[in-house]
Amino acid sequence: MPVTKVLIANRGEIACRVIRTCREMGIRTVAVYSEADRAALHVRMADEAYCIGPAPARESYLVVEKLLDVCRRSGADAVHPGYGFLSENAEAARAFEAAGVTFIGPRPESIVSMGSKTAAREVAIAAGCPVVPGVQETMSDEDLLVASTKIGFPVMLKAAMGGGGKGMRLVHKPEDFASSLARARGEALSSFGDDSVYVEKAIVQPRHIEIQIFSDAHGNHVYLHERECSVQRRHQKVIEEAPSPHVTPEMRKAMGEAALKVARAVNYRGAGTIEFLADADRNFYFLEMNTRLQVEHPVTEWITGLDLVKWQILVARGEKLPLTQEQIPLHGWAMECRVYAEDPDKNFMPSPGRITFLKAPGGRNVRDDSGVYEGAEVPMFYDPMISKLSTWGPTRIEAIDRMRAALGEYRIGGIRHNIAFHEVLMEHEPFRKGDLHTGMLDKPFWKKKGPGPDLQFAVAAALLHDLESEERRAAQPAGSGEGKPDAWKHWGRFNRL
Amino acid sequence: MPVTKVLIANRGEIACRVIRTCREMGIRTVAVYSEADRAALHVRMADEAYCIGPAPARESYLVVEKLLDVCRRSGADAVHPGYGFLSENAEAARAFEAAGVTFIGPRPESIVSMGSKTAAREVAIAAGCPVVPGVQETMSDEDLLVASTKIGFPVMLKAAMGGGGKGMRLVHKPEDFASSLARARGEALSSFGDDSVYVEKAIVQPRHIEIQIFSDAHGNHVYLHERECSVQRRHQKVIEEAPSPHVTPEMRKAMGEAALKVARAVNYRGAGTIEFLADADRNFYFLEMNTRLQVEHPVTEWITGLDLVKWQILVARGEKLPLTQEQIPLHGWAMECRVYAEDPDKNFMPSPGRITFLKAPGGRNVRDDSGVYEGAEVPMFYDPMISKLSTWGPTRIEAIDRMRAALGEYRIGGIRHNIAFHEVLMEHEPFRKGDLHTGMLDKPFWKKKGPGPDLQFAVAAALLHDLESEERRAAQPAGSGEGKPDAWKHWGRFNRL
Amino acid sequence: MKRTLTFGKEQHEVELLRQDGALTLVWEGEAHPIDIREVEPGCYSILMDGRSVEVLLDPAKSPDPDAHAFRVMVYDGVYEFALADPRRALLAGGGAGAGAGGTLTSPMPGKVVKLLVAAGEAVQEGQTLLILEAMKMQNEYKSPSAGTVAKLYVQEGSTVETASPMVELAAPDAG
Amino acid sequence: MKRTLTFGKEQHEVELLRQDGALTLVWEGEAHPIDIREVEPGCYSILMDGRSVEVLLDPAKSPDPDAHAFRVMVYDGVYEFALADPRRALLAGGGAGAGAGGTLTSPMPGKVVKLLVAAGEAVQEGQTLLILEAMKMQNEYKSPSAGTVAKLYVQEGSTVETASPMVELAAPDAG
Repeated sequence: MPVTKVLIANRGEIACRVIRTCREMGIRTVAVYSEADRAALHVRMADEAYCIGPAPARESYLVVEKLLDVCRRSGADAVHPGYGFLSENAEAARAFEAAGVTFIGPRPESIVSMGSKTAAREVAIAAGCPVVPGVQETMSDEDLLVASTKIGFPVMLKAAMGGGGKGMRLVHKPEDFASSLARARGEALSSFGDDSVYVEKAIVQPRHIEIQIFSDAHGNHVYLHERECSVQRRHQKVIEEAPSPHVTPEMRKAMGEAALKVARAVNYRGAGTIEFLADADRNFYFLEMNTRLQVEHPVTEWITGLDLVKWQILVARGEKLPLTQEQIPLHGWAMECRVYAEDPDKNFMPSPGRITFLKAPGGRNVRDDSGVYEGAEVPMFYDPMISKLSTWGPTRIEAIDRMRAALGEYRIGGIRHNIAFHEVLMEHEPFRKGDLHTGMLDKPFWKKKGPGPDLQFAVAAALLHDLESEERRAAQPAGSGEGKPDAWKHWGRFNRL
Repeated sequence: MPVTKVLIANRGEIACRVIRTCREMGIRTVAVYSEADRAALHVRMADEAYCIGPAPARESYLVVEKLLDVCRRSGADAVHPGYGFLSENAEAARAFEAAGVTFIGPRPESIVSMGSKTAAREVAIAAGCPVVPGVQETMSDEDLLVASTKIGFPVMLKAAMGGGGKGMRLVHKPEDFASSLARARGEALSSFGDDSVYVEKAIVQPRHIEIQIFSDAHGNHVYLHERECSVQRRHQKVIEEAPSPHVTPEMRKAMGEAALKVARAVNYRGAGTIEFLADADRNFYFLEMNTRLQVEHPVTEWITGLDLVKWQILVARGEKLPLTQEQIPLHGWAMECRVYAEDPDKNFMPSPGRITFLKAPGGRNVRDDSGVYEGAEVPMFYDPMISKLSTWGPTRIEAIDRMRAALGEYRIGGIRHNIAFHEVLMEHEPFRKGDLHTGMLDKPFWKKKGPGPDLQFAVAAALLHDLESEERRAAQPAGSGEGKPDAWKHWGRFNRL
Repeated sequence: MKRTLTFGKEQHEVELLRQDGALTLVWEGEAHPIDIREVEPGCYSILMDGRSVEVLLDPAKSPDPDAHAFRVMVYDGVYEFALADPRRALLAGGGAGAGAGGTLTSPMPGKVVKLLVAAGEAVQEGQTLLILEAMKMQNEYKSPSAGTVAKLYVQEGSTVETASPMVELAAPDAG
Repeated sequence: MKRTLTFGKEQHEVELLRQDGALTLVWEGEAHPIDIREVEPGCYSILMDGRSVEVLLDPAKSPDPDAHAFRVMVYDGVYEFALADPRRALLAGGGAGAGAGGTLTSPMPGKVVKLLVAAGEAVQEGQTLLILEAMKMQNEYKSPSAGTVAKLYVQEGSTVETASPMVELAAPDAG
């Protein structure tokens, strides 16, 4: 299958990241954008760009027919779905293939097998991969409560079609069951268009460890080692690393081989991830398979030196995997912090708006995958992740210290964001020691207490700002410039955008 | 020797680069700045900053007494000299050590041995390292002409105290000798305060290949493989890579061992580079030794995974080298492009001024070591290098393609620069094939010929700019805003700086 | 230009003086010569007491109309504080601490998917008032204090912008 | 707003039309609908004929006072060109090509370390007129055409700014 011009059916940092690899490979790129995204970075970076409708994703990024139309108009012969949106939509994959457009992803049947968590679980069990105790099927509210009581609290409620923490709720006691279930169903419905929910045993202080796998169309399968993603807020990953401080070489091999059993069972093709929960005794349980590129793939790229998007394209072209299992490198350690437009002090509430100042860190072994720029608007319609900052070091502590320094250099103005939250994490003793579990952020220990040594400097700048505002007001004729808060005149250059 | 607070006796990108490693190691940093550099990036990044005098380097960055005074005031217990300035000044090194301040560099005696090229040549000969045929001593104009005639033209005139291509002239025929010598002496005097010049056989289409060495205070010496720096303009490196496409494993070992002979001969300590000229038959000749960190050290960091500034600090603390020769990694390929404020179409004439727009590339395996920021002034007093862009790939071509893509993303406004020049180089067939030699830029093949496919887009933006200027003029009351070219109102936000 | 700094529960008297082009920070009566350069818009390089600190200043919305609120990023994190004219602060009854009652505004643009209280209803501190959906997440919006719902500006399905009024609370004793 | 585009030795008639908020680029009489957004100051995202190109526009100094000179960065390199009002360009005798003669200005700030010609002297194209030192490099400054040195604005040791007049040349026939 030729891949000479790729339509990227996505937006934000992942669209930009795919464009970069295509550029390096001499492949032309086609961006699509909603009306809210005309000025988005992926549109600026692509070789071609087409508007596909209004801001809500279901009227633009999720409309397969519009994407097919852009393929026809642009002559794109392949589609990269990124993650989210249509990346795990078997119908979309079929529609592209039917139109003669290569879908850079797995076979539609593999997506279907793994699309429902309950079906995926069946596959894993049949393939001989360990799973978490629980009830496989979706049921009524009443039956779910009965099943939960039988499994024993705490239990975890999960959206059958879900992912990314949406539609997921931990329930500690029967009294909380009804309200948590309602919330989970509500999120499931609005996120995935299906409110089916199932229940599982909740593992105490579990670690989230996942295996990156890669398969070609010729039946070759390899694993690119593990990532640990235990640092989560509201069941969504915020910090990822590779390798995992919990994994021994034996455990890595066991997990990798268990993951490949699942890959073989669904005749997998392309990039995929098998997610596991692990307990303190290094038991691991199949959680789900993500049949797409993950947000956190850069940490795997750091430790292996490989380009996962390039591999996706090679596989889509029908080529064989470039390396065998024994040839997959593993050197050093990589960290990734997801930078979100959100307020960590207010339960990670999203904070859309205009980015009035932006300066990403530079220097050695620091990688910033950004989807925004200074002056860009973070729209309220999509995921609030604005960039992924990753670092590499020969050891875990060096990667952490480099991340801490890089976060210190990062400057984002105009919106609330979680840079300072990540800084606290990088200095948090349990994190530095590798004592991770998925509930480690349940208590908001990162909230700033007292004044630090830089408070006087911060206040001095604010005083100068006030002083100059007053001096300007005094110098101006009365009545001019009214109607705008003076603090914002400053960024007057954005008014014309 | 303790290294807990480091004064960085430098400016620009190298000062920023040293600060980054210190931050990661938990070492506090002290910046010094001339009056032209109050707002420079290294001042913004350091933990402390002190003004040390007027803009000309000889009244600020080169005044040892002022630096010692800042050590006393700040309590800095170590000095990192960067490259250039005092980095190869034995007197300065002695003065710091005498004041109880650790000089992060070699012993003063090693600097002296290698400071004069003629003396360095003697050392190399004595140590059994091959050298270029030529006359070792500095002489009068008349004797230099006699010697040149004896060696046979073409010959190379070189400043005895020189480096970085300054005071260096290739002379093809006797008629050009007098004027070239005068120019070489003039540059030598103004750059190094000494107009001594010597002469050597000029090697035809030579390649510049250098070995990075590292030594500790305990007599351990290793080489960190080679870099090729044959792409030079006006005898100054513009593109560097590691490893070299010309070097075989056998040649690498032979060059590395020859380099270590020189290092041992001068009881070397710290980071150093032995520069060689190589011919098409893979003969190599000692050129000089740089007793400091090189501009191009990032390509070595990419292929080894090591932090050379960290190693410098470990060695300065008296620690042993962390790795033995057999443990030094070599994986993949790295490229570095020096980004200069200069005009490649006008003989690389420097172009100081205000950077009105700046956007560095991001993404995987791209590293930007910058010394500037949007709004920064590139002063006329110092070297016009503003950043070093480096990339890594598993193969040389992948590193080149990544560099090409990263250069395409780079955007610098307000000054002339050499980004487009580098882009042409990355697409230049001889360069891509690895057919490099130090004269490859003698013909300006990179000058743009006809219109490319983006000309209409470029013109459209300019037309819109003109249209909006006119619309604004029409809307404004007569007489307002006069005295400034309208094109610059645009960047009015910089007027207040 | 004296200012009252409110940082968390702390308050300080602070002042920045400009004389002959030189700046001095007066912090609770103690004077520090200070060198401040706005190196990029909103971004300041500051030298004081031998230290160098770069700060990014972000004017924020303040709950107190007489105070200027700031969010400031430095290498070591983020500070949030407010500066007020001490005379006005005095007139207003002092401090920037949020009392019970008042109008609660939306923290971001979104859609009210669930409204859990009715006008006139008594609510407890921490009680969920409504659920707001934005950026594909459902967020519970809780009462900052005990009180009574005096007025509702939204209903289920309403879309709101940042800082739109949503619920007006009356303090319990005022209900 | 018709303009004469001068790019190297080429000239084109170009025009940008704004009608009802929509833009059209007219290139030698051929109309292209075009969508231009200034996404950052001086940086434009442009969609035309199905392509997307980002350009950074840098207004430059023009030798012709009636023309606007631009330096534009795109992914594929740098373009330099000038736009002039065709009526004025016509009056001025057409084109932006540099004729012989005129005042030669300094390309950058620096110091004249050597002056190699005297007033009244005849010079050849490519002859070195003076040596300028800046940023630690000595640069030869050569005559762009044959002619006669009509006037010298500098002497050895002079410091110059960007675009300071240095040497006035007269065309050979005018000498």
